[in-house]
Amino acid sequence: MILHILTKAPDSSAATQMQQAIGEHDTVLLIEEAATAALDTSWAAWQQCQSRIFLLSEDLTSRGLAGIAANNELPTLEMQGFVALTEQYEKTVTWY
Amino acid sequence: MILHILTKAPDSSAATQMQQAIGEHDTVLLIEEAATAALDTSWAAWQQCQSRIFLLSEDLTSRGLAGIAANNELPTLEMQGFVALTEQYEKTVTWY
Amino acid sequence: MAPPDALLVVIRHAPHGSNWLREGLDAALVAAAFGQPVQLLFMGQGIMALLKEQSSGAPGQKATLPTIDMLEMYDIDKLWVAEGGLQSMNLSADSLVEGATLIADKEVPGLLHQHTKILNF
Amino acid sequence: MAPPDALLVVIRHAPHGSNWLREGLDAALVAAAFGQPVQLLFMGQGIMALLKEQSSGAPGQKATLPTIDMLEMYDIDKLWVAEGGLQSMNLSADSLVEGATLIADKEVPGLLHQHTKILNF
Amino acid sequence: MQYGLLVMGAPYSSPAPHSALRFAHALLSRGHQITGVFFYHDGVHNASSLMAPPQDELNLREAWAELNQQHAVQLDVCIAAALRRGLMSESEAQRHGKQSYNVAPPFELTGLGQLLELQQRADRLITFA
Amino acid sequence: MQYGLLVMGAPYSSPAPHSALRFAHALLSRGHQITGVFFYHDGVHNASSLMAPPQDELNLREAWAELNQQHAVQLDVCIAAALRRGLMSESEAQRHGKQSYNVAPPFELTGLGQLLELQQRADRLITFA
Repeated sequence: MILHILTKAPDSSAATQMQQAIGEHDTVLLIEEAATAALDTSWAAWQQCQSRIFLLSEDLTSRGLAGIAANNELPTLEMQGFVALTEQYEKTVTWY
Repeated sequence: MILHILTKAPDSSAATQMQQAIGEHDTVLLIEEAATAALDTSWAAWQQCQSRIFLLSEDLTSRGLAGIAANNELPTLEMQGFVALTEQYEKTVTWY
Repeated sequence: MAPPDALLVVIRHAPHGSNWLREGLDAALVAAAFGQPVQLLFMGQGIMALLKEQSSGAPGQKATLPTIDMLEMYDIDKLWVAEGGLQSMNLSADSLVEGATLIADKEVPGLLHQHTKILNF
Repeated sequence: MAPPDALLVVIRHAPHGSNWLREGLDAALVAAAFGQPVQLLFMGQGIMALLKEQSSGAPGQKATLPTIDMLEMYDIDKLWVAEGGLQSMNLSADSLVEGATLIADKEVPGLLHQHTKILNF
Repeated sequence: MQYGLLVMGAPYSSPAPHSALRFAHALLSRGHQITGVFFYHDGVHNASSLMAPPQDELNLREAWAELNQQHAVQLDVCIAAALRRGLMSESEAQRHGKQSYNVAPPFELTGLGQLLELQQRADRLITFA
Repeated sequence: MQYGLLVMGAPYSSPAPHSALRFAHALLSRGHQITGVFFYHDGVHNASSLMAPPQDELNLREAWAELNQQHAVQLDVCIAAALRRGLMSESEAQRHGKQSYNVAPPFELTGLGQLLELQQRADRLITFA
């Protein structure tokens, strides 16, 4: 099982490549520019990963997207939760 | 009239933004990563700009795309032709 | 219409992702300080520079809003936002700071043509 | 199947655009020199690293092909290419160097899971 | 657990080093150890001792050096990536006939092998890029 | 015609400086003048005198310096972008209490105003980024 970290927007080629690489039991964390995924609830990865995809809170807040993520009822994690995910997953791949 | 220079791939946000900004009599030059447009004859900008869009030869050659551009009958320019375009167009905007 | 010799600074990059936004705004402020008429056009992710709710980022990453607020002091009062970009990001106009003016996508080429000088960030 | 403790180096950037490709290949070569089993996966624009017809770029930009040719000498003989990426770039398999092996898109997650270590460039 | 961090973005141009630093502090606060940080690609710029950001911005080099001082975290910089981008230590400067240098301890120039060793030794390797 | 060039990519990380240099030589061969080159954003790394690429790669700094020597092209580097990224001249190094420096003539640190003046003075401003 792999933890995928995406740092680029959902319409980037990094995102497309990640989506190809996500396995059935993998988890996804959206950080930095990937926080803009909060704006797009129709993004395929939301469906593809269901309960195994999260936005990093601090990157939402700094970009003014925290309210939108909450309105869209999207799952978020604090930095401590990010660390907890890396504890669970032996392998981590960052897509940038 | 403006000369638009694109340095990123046709599926990049830079390309999308450029396509929004192209005026009726503007010209487009595709350099660096934009040389990959040679692979995609269905890219909308080829239609949008018709006879006013060019690939930079040296960037095709270095990427191994010169043969493909020729097979696809796409218009190319040498570096001297790039300079000539900037002579004709008072304004140049680079999209990256 | 833009005044003669006006500079259009195009902003396409979001806060915190890189230094493009900050360095683009710096160019706009310096041009205005030199007495040049300046307008701004926000496209794509650049529109996020105008989101009301932004704050500073990870430690040491400065917030952008104070710089946006400063624009008016430098007589930069035209902050154009490409409407299609706003829509494709699912953002509403009222999530943006005051002073942002929507422009239809088809008016974007005209805006570029009106300006004698353009810098694209 | 990948051998135990194998490293998968994923290459996603094209020649000449940045140094990602070169520095990714360097990592693969060094790992192999250290005796680690290494496989490569080419995705998206990274597939262009395998185009037969490439040459050196603007003055001082080194060609990538000599490095690709070197991989075999370091016993890196698995060069996987994601099939969908190839198709979406309208490239045919015979435009690639010898030694590239197509892999169906749906096999990509499995390839990642087989490898103990992954580096993504 | 033992963590290794791979940082491949330059300060101010990429958010990667900021994220990495914040992640590093969160790691430590959860009781983990950091085996080492490896700077590669544009990440080598984190080591520049000539970095002089405005006073209201974080000096990333100093923030990394502090992490080294307080938690003995090893800071390795890929030498090939560094030299190409204008970063060199005093001894490299001598070798290249330069009067100046901009990489000093706690940052160490080292080969790529160090990255692979870090990946072997650490329980986790997390990339910021 | 008088041309100004704006370079915003770093050597080796971006193809922009390579393209700019090749364009500059094509300009000159067609009888144009280059009023100046302005280095901004990551382009400031072009000025680094500590750059030491492998011998079979072009040293971009030297290539720009040669353009200055042979054609008197002014090479201006944005000082704010430079300091943040670890590039400083001897006098800036003194001001910041540093022993080393990595920007030297023909490269000059200057304000952003110089870019706007270049845009005003030149017939054309071409951006490489």
